[in-house]
This record gives sequence, C-alpha cells and structure tokens, in this order.
Amino acid sequence: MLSGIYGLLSASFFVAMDAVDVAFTEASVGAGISTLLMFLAITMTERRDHSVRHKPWLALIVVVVTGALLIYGTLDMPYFGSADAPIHVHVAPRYINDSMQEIGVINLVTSVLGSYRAFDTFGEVVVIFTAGVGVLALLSVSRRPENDAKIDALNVSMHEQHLILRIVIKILIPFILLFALYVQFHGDYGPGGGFQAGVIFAAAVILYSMLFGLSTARRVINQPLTQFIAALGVLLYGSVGVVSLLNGGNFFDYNVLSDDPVAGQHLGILLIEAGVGLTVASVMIIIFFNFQGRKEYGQGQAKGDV
Amino acid sequence: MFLGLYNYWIVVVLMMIGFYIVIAHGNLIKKLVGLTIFQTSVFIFYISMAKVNGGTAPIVGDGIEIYSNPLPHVLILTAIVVGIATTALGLALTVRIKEAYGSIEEEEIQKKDNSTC
Amino acid sequence: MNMSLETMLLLCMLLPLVAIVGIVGLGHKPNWRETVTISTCLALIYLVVNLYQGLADGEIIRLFLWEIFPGLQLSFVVEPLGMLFALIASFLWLITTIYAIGYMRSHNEINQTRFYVCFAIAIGAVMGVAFAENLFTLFIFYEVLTLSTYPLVTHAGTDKAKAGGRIYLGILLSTSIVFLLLAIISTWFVAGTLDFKPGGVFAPDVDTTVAGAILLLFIFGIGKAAIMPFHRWLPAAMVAPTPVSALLHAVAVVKAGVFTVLKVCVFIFGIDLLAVLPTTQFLLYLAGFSVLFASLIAMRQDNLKARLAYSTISQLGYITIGALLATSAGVVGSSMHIATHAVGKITLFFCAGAILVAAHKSNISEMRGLGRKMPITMLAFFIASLSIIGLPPTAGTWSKWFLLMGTIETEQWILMTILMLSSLLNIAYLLPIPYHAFFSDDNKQGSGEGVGEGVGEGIKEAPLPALIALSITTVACVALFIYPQPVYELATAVMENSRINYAD
Amino acid sequence: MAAPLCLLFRHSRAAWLFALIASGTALVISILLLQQVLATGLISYALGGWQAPWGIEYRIDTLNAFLLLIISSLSTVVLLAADTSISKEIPKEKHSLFYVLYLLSLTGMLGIVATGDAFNVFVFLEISSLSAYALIALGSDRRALWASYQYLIMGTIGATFILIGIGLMYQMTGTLNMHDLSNRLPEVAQTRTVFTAFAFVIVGVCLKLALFPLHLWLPNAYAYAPSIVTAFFAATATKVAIYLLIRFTYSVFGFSFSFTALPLQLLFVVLGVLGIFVASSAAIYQSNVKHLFAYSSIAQIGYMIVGFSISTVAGLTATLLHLFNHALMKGALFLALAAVMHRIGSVQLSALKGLGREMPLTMAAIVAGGLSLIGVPLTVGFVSKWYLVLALLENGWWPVAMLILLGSLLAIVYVWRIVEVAYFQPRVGPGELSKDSVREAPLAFLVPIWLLVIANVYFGIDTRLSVEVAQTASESLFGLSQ
Repeated sequence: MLSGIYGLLSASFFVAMDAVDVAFTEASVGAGISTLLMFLAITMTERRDHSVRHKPWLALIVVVVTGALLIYGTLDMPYFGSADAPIHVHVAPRYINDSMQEIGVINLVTSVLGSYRAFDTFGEVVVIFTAGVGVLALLSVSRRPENDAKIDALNVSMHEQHLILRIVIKILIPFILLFALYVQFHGDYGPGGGFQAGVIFAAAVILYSMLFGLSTARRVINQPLTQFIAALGVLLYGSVGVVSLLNGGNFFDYNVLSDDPVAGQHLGILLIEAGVGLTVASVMIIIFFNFQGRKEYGQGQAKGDV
Repeated sequence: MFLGLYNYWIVVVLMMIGFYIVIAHGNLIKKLVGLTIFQTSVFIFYISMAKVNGGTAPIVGDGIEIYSNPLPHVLILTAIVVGIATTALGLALTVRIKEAYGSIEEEEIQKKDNSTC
Repeated sequence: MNMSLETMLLLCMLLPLVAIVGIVGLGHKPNWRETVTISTCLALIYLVVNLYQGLADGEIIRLFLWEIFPGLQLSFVVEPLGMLFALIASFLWLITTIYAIGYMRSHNEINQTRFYVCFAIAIGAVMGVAFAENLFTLFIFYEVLTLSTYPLVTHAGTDKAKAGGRIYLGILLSTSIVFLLLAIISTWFVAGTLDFKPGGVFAPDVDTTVAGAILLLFIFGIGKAAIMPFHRWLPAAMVAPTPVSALLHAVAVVKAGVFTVLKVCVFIFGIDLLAVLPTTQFLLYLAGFSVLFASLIAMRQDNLKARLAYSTISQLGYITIGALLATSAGVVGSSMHIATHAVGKITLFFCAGAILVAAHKSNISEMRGLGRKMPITMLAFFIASLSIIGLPPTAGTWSKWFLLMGTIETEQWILMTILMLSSLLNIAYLLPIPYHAFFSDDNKQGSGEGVGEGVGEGIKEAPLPALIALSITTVACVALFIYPQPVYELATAVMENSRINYAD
Repeated sequence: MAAPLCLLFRHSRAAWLFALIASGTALVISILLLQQVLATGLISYALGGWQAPWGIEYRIDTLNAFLLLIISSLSTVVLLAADTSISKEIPKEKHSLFYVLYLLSLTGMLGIVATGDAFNVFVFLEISSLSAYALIALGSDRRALWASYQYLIMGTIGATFILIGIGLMYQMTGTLNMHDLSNRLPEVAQTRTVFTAFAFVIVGVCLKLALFPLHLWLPNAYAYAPSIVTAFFAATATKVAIYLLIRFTYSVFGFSFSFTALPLQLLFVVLGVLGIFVASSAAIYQSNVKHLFAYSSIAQIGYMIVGFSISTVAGLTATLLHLFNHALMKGALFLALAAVMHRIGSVQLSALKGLGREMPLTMAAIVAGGLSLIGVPLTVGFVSKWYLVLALLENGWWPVAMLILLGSLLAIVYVWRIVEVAYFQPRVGPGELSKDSVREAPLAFLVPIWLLVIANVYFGIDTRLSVEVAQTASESLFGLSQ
C-alpha cells in the first residue's frame, strides 16, 4: 500500500518536474499495476512479517558509503534547474528545435521516443515481452477441468456479493477502454502513447476479471490470444523497421515510409505506438492472469487436498 | 550552493532507503519493494536533471520558449517499463519460491537448502 | 626407401600416433596388437638410425611445422644431443616392449590396450622432446609426456596407484607450469627467442642476476630431472608396472628431464654465460646434495624398486652437475651418462620386474639365495650395478670419468669428493643384492621364510621375452664400455658444435 | 548492416529449429562483420537514420565484432544440443517458451555488444538479464528458483548502479553516445561527478561480472539452471560483462582517466588474484560438478581481470584471448555435463564414477576441456596463459605472474578429481542405476561437444586468427583512448 502511495507521490513529483508523460506512466504503473501485483503476490504468500534483518550494520555501512559517494558526486553537478547544464546544450536542443520540421509531432517526448531513440523503445517493448514470457514460463499452469469447475463455483459464490460494484464496473469498462484508445492515438499531441494506453487497457480487463472471475475473463480473452497479440506487437514494431530497411533507409528510418518524410515519420510513430500498446496491454494481461491463475490453482489444490 | 543541489540529495536519501531495504530485509517481497523504491528514485533523479527553470512540459505549443529536456523523459519511460518487468518477474519468482519452499524468508530458505543438500 | 630425411623426422613423431589407431583397433586381439606395437618399434628404430646416418653425413635435417604464436614455431631439428637421446629411447623402447609383453601377460594386468596406447604416445612425445628445435616445442612435448604417462603410473587403479599418480602429476605439472613456463616466458621476454642456439641466446651483456634467476627457475622447473626437493614423484611413480618404471622413470621421463637441463644449459645459456652466473654455484651444490642424500636414502630402502628409484635420483644429480659445471668435459660426461645410465638402470629395473614376476618378491631382504634360482637375472643385475657404480668393464666408467674430469677442471673439489663418495655408496647399496642372492642361504633367516621357501620351490627364471630383454641391455652395458665411439662422438659433437658456432 | 541481428526474436512460437536458424544467421552475420571490420575498420550504423549522438547508433569495431562472433557461435553450437537436452529437464509445454527466452537472451547480449549508446546498453542488459532469470528459474530443482531470485536482486542492483552511472555521465556531458561521451568526458574529467559515475558503472558491471567478492550469485545460478542454459551463460554472459568493463574503462572514460582516477589497477590485480585463489579453492571442495566448474569460471574471470588490469596492449590482448578461449572451454565442459545430466540425471561427482568407460567420448571431452582450463600446451588455455604471463612480465610483475601460475595448479587439483573419479573408480551403483542404462551421449550432444573440443585444440595450435583479432582489438582500444 505504501508503495502505491509512493508511486502516486512520485508521479505528482514528475508533473512538477514538467515530465507529464513520465508522470502518466508512473501513475499507471507505479500506483496501479505494480501495487496490484504486489498485493496479489502478498496474498499468495503470507502477510506476516517475521523477518529478521540480518547483518543490518553491514548493510548500513554499504548503504552509507554508497550514499556518501553519490552525494560527493552531486557536488560538482550543475544546479538543479539551471538551463546551461550540459544536458541542455548538447544534444537536446536539436530535439526541441528541429523535431517539428523533421518529425512534426507536437509531443517532443513522443518524437524522441518513437523516432530518434526508436531502438531504445524497441528494446523496451522487448523487455516487457521478455517479462511476459518469463512470467508465463514461471507461473503458467496446465489447467485441469475439474479444478476449473470448483473454481467457477467458488467464484460465483464470491461474486454475488459484489452486485452493485459489478454493475458500476460494467458501465465503466467501456469508458476505460475508450479512454485507452484515446490515449493511444493522442500520444502525438499530449501526454500519452502506446505504453500508457496499453496499461489502461489492461487495467480494464483486469478490473473485469477481478469482478467476474478469471475463467469468465479468460473466455473473453484467452491466453493464446494474448500471447499472440503480445508477439504481434513486437512484430509490428520490428516490421516497421524492416519495411523501412527494405525501402532503402536504415532500420527504423521512417522517412522512407512515405513520399513526404514528415508523413512517413507520422506513420511510423503511429505504427510503433500501436505495437507498443498491443504488447504492453497483452503482457500486462498475461502477467495478471497468470498470477491470478496460479493463485486460484493453489487455492483449488488446497481445497482439493482438504 | 546547497540550495542548488537539495533536490538531488533528497533523491539520494530515497535511493539509499530502497537500497537498504534490498540488502537488509529477509522478506523477499519487501526486498522487491525496496528495489522498486531504489529504481524509482533513480527515475526521479533523471527527471530532475531534465528540468529547466521556467520551462514547461516538452509539448510544443505557441508562445512557449523553454521546454524541459525531453530526452531523460524518454529514457525514464523505458526504465519504468524495465522496472515493472523486473518487479513482475521477481514477484512471479517469489510466488514459485513460496510454493516450493513454503516460505519467503531468506533465512528459512537458506536453512532448508542446507538441510537438503 | 627414398623418403627424405625430413619426412622421417616427422614420421618419428607420427608413427607412434598411427600405431595407436592400430592398437586400439586390435585391442581385443592381443597378439595382433602387440605385433603392431613391435613393428612400430622396429620402424621407429629404422627411422632414427637413418637420421643418425644423415647426421653423420653432415646433413642438416630441419622440419618446420607451423607457427603457433608469431615468432614461435613448432619445429624440429636433428642435432647430436637429441640424436643421442632419440637413439637410446627408440632402442630401449623396442626392448621394453618385448619385455612388457612378457611381463604384462604373466602378470595378467588389466587395461593392456590403454597401456600400449599411452606407451606409444609417450614415446612419440620423447621423440618430440629429443628433436625439438626450440624451447617452446620442447615444452609442449614435455607436457604431453607427463600427461601420457599419468595413466601408466596409475595403471593398477588402486588407491595406492592413484596416490602415486597424484604426486607424480602434481609435482611434474606444478613445477613445469609454475617454474618452467615462467622461465620459458622470461627467456622469451629477455632474449626474444626460444631457439636453441649453440652458445646460448642471451645477449653477452645480459644482467646476470636476471639470467641467474631464470636459471634457477629452469632447474627447479624441470621437475623431471628430479633435483631435490622436487624428487618425490620418482619414488611415487614406482607403483607403476615395472616396464613403465623401466622405460619411463628410468629412461624416457627422467632422461627427458636431464636432457632438457642439458639443452637449456648448453643452448639457452651457453656454457660461458653459465660459468659466470651467480646461481650456478648454488645449484651445483644443490645437485651435489641431491646426489649424496639420495644415495643415503637408497641405502635404507628395502623395496628394490624404491632403492633403484633413489639411485636414479642420485644419478640424475650427476648429469645435472655435469651440465652445470659448464666445461666441455662436464657436458660430454653428462651426455654420455644419459646413455650409460639409461642402459644400466633399465637393466636393473628389468631384473627387478623379472624377480617380481617370477618370484613375487619386491623386497631386498627376501632375495637371499635367489641367484641360484635365477642366475641370468642376477648376473645381469650385477653387471648393471657395476655400470651404475662406474667400474670397468662397463659403460658407466666412461661417463663417470668425464664427470670427474669436469669437476677437477673447474676445481670443484667438494663436488669431486661428493661424486666419489656417492660412488662408494652405490657400491654399498647395489652390490650387496647380487652378493646375497648368490652367496647367502635363503633358509638361514628366521620367521616368515617358510612362506618364502614354499614359493621359492617354484621359482624359475623370468618369462622368456623378459629374459631376452634384460640380456640385451646387459650386453649393451658391456658393449658400450668396449666400443663407446658412437656415444662419445655424439657427445663431443655437442660440444664442438657449440664451440664452433660460438666462435663465429 | 547490423540491424538484421535484432530481428531474430521475432516469432514467439519459435521452436528449436527456428532458434537454431536465427542463431546461425547471427553467426554468419557476425563472421561477415568481423571480416569487414578487419578489412575496413569501424562500422557505424545509425538506427532510424538519425546520426549519433541524436539517434542511436550501432558501432562495430574489432572488439565488438570479436565478441559478437564469440557469442553467436557459442550460442549456435549450444543450441545444437538444446533440443535433446531440454527434453528431459523442462516440461514439454514450456519448450517453446524456453526457446523464446533463449533467443531473447541472445538478442540482449548481441545488442549490448553491438550498440554504441550507453542507455541502449542498459536496455539490452535488462533484456538479457530478465530472460536469464527466467531461464535459470526453469531449472528442475527448486533451488533454481532461489538462485534465480538472488541473481535477480543482484542483477537489478547492478543494472541500477549502471543506470545511475550513466545518468551522472549524461548529466555532465549531455550525451549518451559512447563515442561522443569519450570526446566530451575529458573536459569534465576532473569533476567529482564523473568520478562517481565511473565508480558506479564499474561496481555495477562487476556485479554482473561476478568479480570476486561480488560473485555470490553465480555458482548457484549456474548449478541449478537447466544444463543447456548453463552452457550458454557460462560461455557468454560473463564475457559480455567483461566487454562492458573494457568498453567503459577504455573507450568511454578513456584509458588515462580510468587508471588514474581510482587505484583501479591495484584493486583489480588484488581482486583478480584473490578471485583466482578463493574460487579455485572453493572449486576443489565442491561435490557437484556444475558447482565446481562454476567456481572455476569465477577463477577464470580473475585471470581476465588481471590481464585487464595490466592495462597494456599485451595485457588486454591476453584478456581478450582468454575471453575467447574460456568461452570455448566452458562451452565444451558444460555441454559435456549436460550430456552427462541427460544420461544419468545427476552431475554429482559421485555419479560420475567409472563414466570414462561408459561414455568415453563425453568424458574425453571433459578431460580435454579440463586440460585446457589447466593450461596444458596445445590447448587454448595454454595460449591465453602464455600471453597473460608474457604481459605480466613485460610490466615487470613477477610476483603476480608467479601467483597466476600457482593458481593454475589449483585447477589441476579440481580437474583431476573428476578424472580420477571418472576413470579410476569402478562403476558401482547397486540400486542407483542399472549398468546398461548408461550409454554414450546421443549424437546431438556429441557433435557440438566435439566441435568445441576441436576448436579448443585448433585454436591452441593455430592461434593466428584469435591472436590477430585480439591484438587488433586491443590496439584499437588504445588508439581510441589517446
């Protein structure tokens, strides 16, 4: 819970720092998804905390030394907020001054993300994809039908208690999805983009599944499909690069996608954002489903044992 | 001079809190929480770098001359994703460890390991 | 045959490897397997003798394989010292193989195929050591030799054999990696080359401290020369079957060691440089100590093979001393001693093996009266002992003579005394064995002899192949006294070679 | 030019064959790259068409190309055996996931090596690490999970440290491109910030590197991961970390800065030598052969670090050579262990009794690899040891040279424990396994194993290629730093 608040706090901090995009992401991730996952994991393991802090002094020394080194390092740093710091005068001006001509996207973050450093973003998508696959490898269970039945029964009894909530959520979900789409395509103009949209989209699905039961949700969005979509996202992203390669440019050189470089950039960014969105959404869903699935599986087994 | 750097120092303190939790705690989930704090504070550190006095969010608009540096924002977007990916994987591991060992306390696990081998 | 001599040189090393294929392939048919081995021996001798002819005709036989590092080649050349070594080794290999067949079969040893395979690799490595043109090539084959003989040492597979093998490998590999390799690399670093050159490779104005340190590294590094304190492997290796002890630990391995010492002294340092190095004197005394002390230990050994092993350590000390004396007499003596000691010691080991096989005895105290049961063996033992001691009419006389000359020339009176004293000790620990075997009654001893007597009834001479083998080497012991020319010529050629070129 | 490398992980449902093809393609590409680099020098490829430092570029010099070659070739060879190996160690339904992760990990490593952008390094580092955690956790033993968790914590701390370091550098220079960094850093080299950045990057990399005393995560991770994974990582993962170390100290911070700002030389020599001794001694007391070789890996890293710390062309050449050679040895060894695992289901030392007779080819490969570890002539281990000692002598570091050689004696001990057990102990195992159940490993193992063994010998005899490349690479590094 604390970490959720921490996430929200840092998000608002980012806003104060003029980093709206980052704030948006941190809000959805730090305060949303990761807290959710934490809770899930905690319920699956144990709440009690009877841990002993071993070797606290050693740890403290390490930490203090590291911290002192960092403070020492900051002494020569340019002052906070000063405009003539090296980072503001070397590479960045080009992004700020020229990207309108070169890319034509109002949100500078998006243009840097999608084009100048498209490869980083590509890496990012791959990272999240890796995490998805990793969680899948670790947690996926081969589902046995008799367990499913039990779980269903369990779920039904549970969910009848949340009738009002279910109705509210049912109404809300389409709006959330719509909002996700808006964020997805609005990335060019305001804060937003594929990643945030993906998370929001995933959040909608997760909400749904929390209230209506995992198996219900799985009936709507089944696992192979999400896996396929996750891969599709990466592929979409990658193929944008390949296409530009085939068109005679460098990898991720969107200029060649269209006759007009700016239009080409637009198209490229749009496509990769779509790829990011797809992958992120599906991976989030995969992760959540697997956590939840594992949990219910464990409960089912426990019940079966009793 | 100190005023010019206070922001970084707060970040450092945050970082070290996270780092300490990672090292010193025996509970696997708490370790992960610590890790998240540690990472997030690094993000803040980057974002602080990007801030320019009097600047606004790097979205081009009319009449705005000074923008924050968009590059760190991009980097941190990526880093956040990396962070959540790591957390997810770590939690997944924790869940499995709980299943396999019946505990998520570092010392108990080590004890069990030693007794089996 | 119209083979070029270069091809022959290559074949010297390849032939044993080719033989392996045959040996493994025919592993289940002992007769065929051993035929392959023996014919390989014969072919090898043929090759080596041919090379000798070529050398005698003054041809330069050189073989360049390829470069391993820039400036470091795998290459071979035939020169007198190597020739000497190769001749001895190939000749004795044949004899040992004959002997081994008799020994291994009558002893019902296991894993005979592995035995012959390793044997073949070892001899190939010995050839490589003998003909190596540079220190680097030599080092490679030196290590191959160590590794290929390890399975032979641990052949029996018992705990004792494994322990022995561990010591063997441990000491040999350790010294070679820690000291020898370091020495080689330092040489490479200081001198810029590793080629064996008459007169040495170091520049005349090289820092004597550095060169002295390198010499120290070399002498310690060549663990196979068994200078104390790195001699422990030799007695440990005696757990091996006797043919192994005979060929490898009396001839091939230790001789590879002292051969390397000689090579290093003469061709890396050059005897002139050697004479002025500060560490030479220390090493001389160390070797002297090794000679004397090993002899003393040998006195106390009851196990025949162990006694012979310590005797070997002592004799190796002679060779090292000869090399370090840095005079031509010393070097000649050392070179000859390689040959004469090889012949003598292998005879002794053959005898020990024969006694073990025929009478199942390995302790000296049990051998009283054995001479009457095994006259030929014991006679051979006697003659070989004379050779080791250095009495006429045996081969050892010459080499000891030259070694003594060397000490006198350099006025190393202490060393001379040591050598003389050690020879006396030789007499004391070797001659009593045949003496008791012939002239004392085996039944006079007290308890435990009942068993010995029961066995003693059935004792006959050793198996025929073994007997043949040891007779040949015994004859060789005498023959080398009467006709030492080839050996002497080669030995002096070593010196001449180095002198002449050094004068240039 | 390098871009196709990155397309390799495209199909999520890739099966073994696909993975193999992908890895093979990477191999071919990296061979071509190496040739081209040797012929023409630096290759730079701007991704997205944006020139560095604005965009991200791939920057391939001899060093990168060399590393790319090592990684892709080892990965291809290891993959040859993967299909058979994982069939027993990993549940069927996770096979395709396994390959996906494997390829992702490969991608990560190739990406780290190829990229010329500091932040991009971080991203790829995470790709390879995340997939590594997951791969290790796939191990059948429950301890694999714990090992993976420990690795995750350590790895993430390391990565975050690197991130901090990169951030500080960026703060001072305003650029993320490595080449650009190296141009701009000297201006601000005297500041405390740069010093701190350097310290953080180094510590972070050393965590990944498993440099003694930061090595604690490695043995368990190696021991409990699926055998194939172990073979792959042992041969490649630490190599990548060494690459990063070299890249950052030599190229980015510049040689003169790196070795004057901190007592780095002394520190690394001490740590390297200590690592050699402590890890080798630990290896001697292991009863699990995988553990044993894992500790030996740490010791070998010590050698590389010592070579690195000499900070001369010769020393660096030795390190790079050892990088290559060690990949060959450890690849062969762990693959052979994978074969053993496949056949008898255990890699405890006691389970190897008498295996020399039952699986002669596999055990012979282990012996060959072991000899190479010791550094016996005619194997690659000897070559690297030779160069290392030579480099040490060149610097006049006699004692260190002596220590290093002493350290390799320890290798004899632990290798010989295996040899003795495998060859000189009868295969008695009443109740364990019936005798005829142990056969020689299947061909799918033998081919890659012996490929590596032959490479071990070949590059031990004919060193032209490896030495030349290593030398060019280290010379160019020194050229860059001036």
